[in-house]
Amino acid sequence: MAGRGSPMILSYSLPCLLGLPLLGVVAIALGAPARRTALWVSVLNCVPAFLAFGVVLRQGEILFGPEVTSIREVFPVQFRLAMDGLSLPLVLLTLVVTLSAVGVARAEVKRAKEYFLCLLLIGLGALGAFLSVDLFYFFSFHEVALIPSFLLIGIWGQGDRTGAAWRMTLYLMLGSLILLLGLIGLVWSAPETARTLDWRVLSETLRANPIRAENQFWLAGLLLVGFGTLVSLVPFHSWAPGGYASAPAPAAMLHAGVLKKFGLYGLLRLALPMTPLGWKEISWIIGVMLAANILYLGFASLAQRDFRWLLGFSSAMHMGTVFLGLIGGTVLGLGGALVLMVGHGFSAALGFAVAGEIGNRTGTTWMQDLGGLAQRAPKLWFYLLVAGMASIGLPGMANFAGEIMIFFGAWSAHPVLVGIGAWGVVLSSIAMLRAIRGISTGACTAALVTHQTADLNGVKEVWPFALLTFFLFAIGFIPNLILGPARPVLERILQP
Amino acid sequence: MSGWFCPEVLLVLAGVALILADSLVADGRKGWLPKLALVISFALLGWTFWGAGQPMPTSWGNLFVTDGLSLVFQPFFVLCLVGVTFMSVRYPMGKEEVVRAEFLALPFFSTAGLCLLASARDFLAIFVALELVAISLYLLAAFHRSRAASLEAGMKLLVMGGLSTGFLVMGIAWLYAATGSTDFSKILLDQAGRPASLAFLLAVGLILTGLAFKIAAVPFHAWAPDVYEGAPTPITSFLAIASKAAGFVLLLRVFGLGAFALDSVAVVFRPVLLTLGIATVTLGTLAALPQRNLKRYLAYSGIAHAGYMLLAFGTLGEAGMGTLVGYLWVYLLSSFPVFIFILEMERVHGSADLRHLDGLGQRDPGVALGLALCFLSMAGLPPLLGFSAKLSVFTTLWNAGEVPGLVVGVVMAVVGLGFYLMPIRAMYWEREADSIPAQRFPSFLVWILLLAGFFQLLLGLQPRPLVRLVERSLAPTSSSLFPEK
Amino acid sequence: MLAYTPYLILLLPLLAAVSIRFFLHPFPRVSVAVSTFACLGSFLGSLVFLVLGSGEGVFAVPSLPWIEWAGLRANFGILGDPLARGMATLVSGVAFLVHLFSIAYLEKDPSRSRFFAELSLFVFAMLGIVLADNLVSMFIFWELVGLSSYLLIGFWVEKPAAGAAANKAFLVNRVGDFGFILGILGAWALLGTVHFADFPARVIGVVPGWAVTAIGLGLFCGCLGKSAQFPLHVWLPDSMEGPTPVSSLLHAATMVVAGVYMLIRILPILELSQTTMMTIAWVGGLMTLFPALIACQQNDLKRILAYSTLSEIAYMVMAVGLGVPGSAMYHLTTHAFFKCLLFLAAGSVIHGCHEEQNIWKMGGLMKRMPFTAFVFLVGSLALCGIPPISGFWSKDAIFAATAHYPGLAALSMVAGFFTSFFMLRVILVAFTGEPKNEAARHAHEGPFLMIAPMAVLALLSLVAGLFPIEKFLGQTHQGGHAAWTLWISLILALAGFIPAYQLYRNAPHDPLHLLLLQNKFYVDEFYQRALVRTQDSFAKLVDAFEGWVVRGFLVRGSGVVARASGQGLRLVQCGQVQVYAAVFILGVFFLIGWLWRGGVLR
Amino acid sequence: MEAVSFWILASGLLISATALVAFRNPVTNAVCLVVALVMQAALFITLEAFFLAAVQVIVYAGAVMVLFLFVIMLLDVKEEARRKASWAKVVAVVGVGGGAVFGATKIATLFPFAEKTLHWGEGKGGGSAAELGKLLFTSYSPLFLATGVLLLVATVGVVVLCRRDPQ
Amino acid sequence: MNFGEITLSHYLALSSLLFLIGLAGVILRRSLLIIMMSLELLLNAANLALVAVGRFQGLPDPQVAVFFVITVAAAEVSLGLAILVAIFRIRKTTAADQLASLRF
Repeated sequence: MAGRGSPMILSYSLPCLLGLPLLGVVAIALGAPARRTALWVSVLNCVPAFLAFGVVLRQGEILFGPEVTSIREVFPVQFRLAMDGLSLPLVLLTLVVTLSAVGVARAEVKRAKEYFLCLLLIGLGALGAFLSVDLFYFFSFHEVALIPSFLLIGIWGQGDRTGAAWRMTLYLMLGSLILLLGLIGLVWSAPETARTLDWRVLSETLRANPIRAENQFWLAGLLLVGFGTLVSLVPFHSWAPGGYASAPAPAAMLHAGVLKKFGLYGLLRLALPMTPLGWKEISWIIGVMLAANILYLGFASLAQRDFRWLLGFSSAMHMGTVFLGLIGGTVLGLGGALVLMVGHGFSAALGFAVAGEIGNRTGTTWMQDLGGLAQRAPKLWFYLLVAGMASIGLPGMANFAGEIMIFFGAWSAHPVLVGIGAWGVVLSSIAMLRAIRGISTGACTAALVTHQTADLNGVKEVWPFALLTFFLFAIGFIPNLILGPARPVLERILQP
Repeated sequence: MSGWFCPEVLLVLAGVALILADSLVADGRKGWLPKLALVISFALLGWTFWGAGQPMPTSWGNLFVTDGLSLVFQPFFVLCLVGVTFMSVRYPMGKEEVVRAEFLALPFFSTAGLCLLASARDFLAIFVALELVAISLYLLAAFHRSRAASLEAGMKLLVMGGLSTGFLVMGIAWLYAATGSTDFSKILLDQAGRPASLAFLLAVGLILTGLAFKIAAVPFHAWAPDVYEGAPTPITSFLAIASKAAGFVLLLRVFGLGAFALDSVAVVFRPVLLTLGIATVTLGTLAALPQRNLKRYLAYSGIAHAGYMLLAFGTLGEAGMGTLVGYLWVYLLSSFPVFIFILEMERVHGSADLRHLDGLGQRDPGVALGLALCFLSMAGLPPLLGFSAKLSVFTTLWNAGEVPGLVVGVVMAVVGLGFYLMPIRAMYWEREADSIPAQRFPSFLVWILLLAGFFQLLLGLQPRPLVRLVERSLAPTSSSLFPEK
Repeated sequence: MLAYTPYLILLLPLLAAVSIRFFLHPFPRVSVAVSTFACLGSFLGSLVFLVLGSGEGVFAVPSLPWIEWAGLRANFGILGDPLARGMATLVSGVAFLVHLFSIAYLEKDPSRSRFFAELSLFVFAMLGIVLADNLVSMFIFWELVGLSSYLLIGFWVEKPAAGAAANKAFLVNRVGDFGFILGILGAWALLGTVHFADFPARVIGVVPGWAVTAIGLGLFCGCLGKSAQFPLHVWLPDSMEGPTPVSSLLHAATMVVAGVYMLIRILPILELSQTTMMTIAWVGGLMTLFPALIACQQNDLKRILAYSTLSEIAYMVMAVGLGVPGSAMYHLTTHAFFKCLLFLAAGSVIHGCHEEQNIWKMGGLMKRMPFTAFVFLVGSLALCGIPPISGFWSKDAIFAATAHYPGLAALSMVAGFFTSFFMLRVILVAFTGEPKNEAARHAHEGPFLMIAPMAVLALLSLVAGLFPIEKFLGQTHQGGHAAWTLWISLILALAGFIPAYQLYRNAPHDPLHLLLLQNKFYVDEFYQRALVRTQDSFAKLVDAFEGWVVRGFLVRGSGVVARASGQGLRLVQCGQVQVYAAVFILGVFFLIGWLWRGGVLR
Repeated sequence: MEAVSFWILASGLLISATALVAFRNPVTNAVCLVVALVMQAALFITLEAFFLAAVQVIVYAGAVMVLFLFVIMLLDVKEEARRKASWAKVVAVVGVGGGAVFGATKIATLFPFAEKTLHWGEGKGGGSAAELGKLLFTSYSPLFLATGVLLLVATVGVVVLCRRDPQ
Repeated sequence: MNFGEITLSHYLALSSLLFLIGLAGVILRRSLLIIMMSLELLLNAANLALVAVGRFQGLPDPQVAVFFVITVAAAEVSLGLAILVAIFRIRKTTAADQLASLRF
């Protein structure tokens, strides 16, 4: 049951991780005070999390669930959970972002019950997806987050919320179904005797007897399109910017910060180790796509006039750099991709949180209506700076560590793409600096004056931002926090 | 199943008993009749589930067989019967405060026919049983005679049904001509190994149309939406689930296990079935998008589901059959609660218009939640039950290498999510409905729907029970179909 | 204990910055004190480091781990060679003086604790560049320096121009760093290391080729950005929007010369390719003259000094290009003193004239601010390279190196001519003659805290030349003295005074009117038109494509198609039972036809 | 002999059936149907299915037709208004119909076994009531019972649908 | 086709033609009465085929089938007519194309 030698009892921390949010959902549904419950659940969830982290740091991984059975059992689904060095940072990301998302959410929002319920559900889905070992649950948990985000955007969104919600939901559904086909293909291309839904076993099996090359090509393609849609890889991106722009801030934080990473996580988990040849074969296609991500979306973000849209585009754009790390073919690149995933998670969440606050406090996020924030709300301005600087890869924050590692890792394989990536940094700095200047400098505009815009008020409003900022810096200064545990996993991925 | 205590006989007896009781009891105190019917139906359910006998190669002179399939689907049909009886009790028919005994009794006869279908192994038996089902359904559809819509539904059903019966009989005739028998095993022995003659193929084709009518596969579907909309809601559910399932069981029996389980047939009919499936999925999904009446909407969704089942079954393999059986159960579990809700909605709002759902999320959270779960399950969203069904459909198609079916299936699943989200959107997005109805939903509805939703989740996460059913239904077939061997 | 002095030097300012930002900012006086003492601390520390550092092994400090796996060793280490130690001392010293000056300069500013936090951040980052022992960590501090420059230029958030200038500075630097990072990657791929200490050993046996040249030029791009050399020089003049102490510390004395420092660090790589060296040299040479010309027609005191800074840095770059880093460092040091001095003096002038920066609105300050005028004069003479003041010696060293490159020699010496011209112009216009407005008439000296730093710097500028700084920096003076360069340059420098005196003595307004120079050779306009506008219009194009084609046509279009087809299929359902029957029968016919084919074909 | 009778009866059957579809007076239609049914009964006799012939005449020509006529009289159904048949419709009908007729005959003649002929009295019988009854009540008895239920359903249905509500 | 010798195919052709006529009636006629008569024709055609096949194959079973078909047909007709009467009571018509309230 439990991971090698770790005490049995600790292995139950994994189901606890999922159980607590579930409890919270039920409690809220039964009428518990929404925000406080959600907050408490998210805080308490750190306890099992830290227990599990402890085990992972000590012995590399922690397992929960029954033994693996082969697929000859007609419905071989098993509830197995595991956490290793690769899923640890993502779980951490999920917990922190969920906590701060609940933190920035206002208690007095309309229909608070459903609101916080949906937030918790999204967090739960992400956690489950990162923890599940069984492909069935791996896929299902991600889908769990689909409908809550549909509701969040549709009910509490702004702008073209209807269109955005439909587009996002259906688009993601299409992506997930294509992904599903890929998963089916993976499972059924394993030899009859060793067929299983457990990706840990499956990847070893497929290492032992690899899939035929041309099948690998198609499977890798399916996985790429499927996961790529979830990661908003051009040309499957068009749901992302609008969706984030019209989502309420906490939903955008969770989606851009956490859920998006599921696609990359999946690629790291499944596509690279299970279809290595296919991955190499399509890596030039990915190269083209990620170049498009960086340049096309980068330029598109230059033209945005609404800060939320700008954030949406730039957060979709940075995924290109992560893909660069994934096709770099070196452990360094993969490590960079991981660090950048996490860093981008925090920075995007922070960005959307700040945007949400700005929206709350000035009634608009249109940059030409904003200005002088630095005088009215220096704290908010500071966090705006942090988010902006993080997303343009300023040293000291996690994103930079990730980017630089990716550049070093991919340099030998794709120098041109690295050049494009470096230029992408310039592009995003142009966009982001313009935005920061437009929002914060100059004289106070009518929007701020009429709303009597006030600064973040005391600890009880600042802490979500501070939390995200802390992790940005912590990982930026000590990337080994993430890289240390993840290293063996990443190295295993590239081993034939 | 042991002689005279088989469900068919008991069902018929129960029906007769109900009618007699109705005629014997004075008009004043008929209140207990519905309860009696409900009790009987529950008892029968228990009997078919646990009391059912062992598989027997043949029963009643080679016309019928008791095998896994029939043993799995008799409970299915009786479950439908329970549901229908339950709904009929609450179905408001004109000024009569107590529902008429015939309305309660006829489903029993119809169910008897269905159970016969489930175990028939001779086309003559199939014909008679089918007609028994069909005729009682014509009547039930038209039963609410004070409503023109109900009569119209009955008439349409009758005309189209008669048409399909004609084709079916013609098919049987040509089957005689081609093989000289209507007995499955005889046909198999006669046709095994040699190329199918044109006459034989024609016979198969004509019989197929008869079945395709039952399952409302495009282009034999046109009756379904109108009839579903017009018929009394309990009957709609019966048509949508039980009689559709009967069609599929026959399909399974005939093409999967019985008479036509031949390579010579499969070569020709596999593409036919898959094409039917593709057409059905596409039309069902797309045409459902603009629907505003919940019953019509479910009719089209049923068509779409039939399409998926056809796609899976069309591969004519073991996996396809298993998928079909499982999918039928999933379809039953996910759509029956919705029909129950529709009935209550008609009681409260007087119509099944989609706009009555507006703001249900706040008015009646429990109902809304259960309903949403059922709809999402139909949409095939994990981890709900429907996902397992869709998953096995896709897996089957993938392993059969049916790319077009796969592509259409996936695309239409996405569009399908679009239209299953419409009621959810109405329940949660839209503002509070302008007219708050006077009466509220009865409390038991909340529990039924929550229970149903919970089942979607539970079985979705662990569909072992269904898997067992599937295994049981397909296990002993081949032995039971060849008594001579 | 002593071994950790370098980290003390490095981290004190960081601590100051963090503590001020997060805890002390409500108490300006405390913040100011903390920041200043932190700077003083790191100055003393670096003095210790400077003096004791020569003893081997004293500072064998372990490096802090950052990223260290898979062939990349990028940690925070300390490189304790004389160059670093001297530079650290210089930086922290000048920084400390500027701190003192700023205390007085900004005493009325409400948000001065933020200013000092940012200043401390800058000191931290700059010392980081100086002490870094590998390219990656240098790049990190490089970026941080850029950040602090961005913050300090934009310190007056309510001034729109400040924000614009800050953005410009940051972005231009980013463009430079684009090349820099690629250069770093290339160097890593070429040599397998990013550590300066390993370069001399690793470059042996590397065959020069286009790749090597490209790497060198890429790294040079970083210098172009940070040290504001052509074509990335446009941000420096605008950066004068920031507070004057900032201009004097960042944009004159220390930060902008980081590029030169970096070039000296990577000299082994640069020297692999003669092309690279020559490119650097010529860029420097041209850049000596180009801004000097522009400066002749500027009217903003600080901008004039900024252009002179450009030209002075260009001397150092040229020196590096000519392979005489020692001279470059020599000039860097002296320039740090006298340019910082000049800016502080300008600051006190501006402070005295109530934020007036236009020299044509000053005048006659000689009488009202005699001390400022005096130190300004000292600084100017140093700048013009008039013996025996420090500037002369360091410039002379550089001129000597140009002996074999007449083109470069000509360029740099003519630049010297114009330098003398515009410096005298400033002095005549701003300090002599009649005060040209009220502010100038009531100008006054600043408080002691402004005077003292200027005094110290003036002293240093006077005497710095007499110390053989190059020797101390461990770099020896290549290329022997060629007397002619000394004389010609000196003559030209002196000659520069004559026309200026003729033209600007008691001139009420500028007799010259050279549009080309006033508009800085239209470089900014060119960038605005050619780059920014094209880029923005292209961005708009892309956005329109995204909005209309991708989101609108493809995505929404597919939805519309689905709905429309749904409507169409719906209309088939006309309610006529006979139509249904017809459909049914046609279906059967179709099926039979199919079967017939199937049956017959087999 | 059989040939002659077949051709006569067949043509009569087809003609009366066509008339049934063609004429618009319901009574005429009913009469046409009767004729057609009787013709078919006669054909049954030529096929040595005597019992069925009798059933055909009694059940169909007797009971069912009476039912039809009753309803016609009850509702006094008027002569059906003629549809305005556009040329396109006519062409379509004729085309489809012609194709169908051709196809039907073609299919019917395509059968490999269909060429053997059988003369009067050569059939293996099975037409008599006795043989039919034996089959019905032995091997097909369950279906016989099922048809009983079916008729019960029909009766209930007629009663339920056509009863007058007690006012 | 041989006119002298009557073969099974003659009968099958006849029944198929009868069937087609029935189909034509179902599609073309407006009165539900006639439509139901046409349905009867369909079943009769099937019966004819069955009897013919039975005779030429020498099987008794098809005649049993015919027996059942006749029964079913009778039941169907009676039910159909009952519905028709009920409809007529409400709608005062027996025309099929009047019966299109449920659509789209």
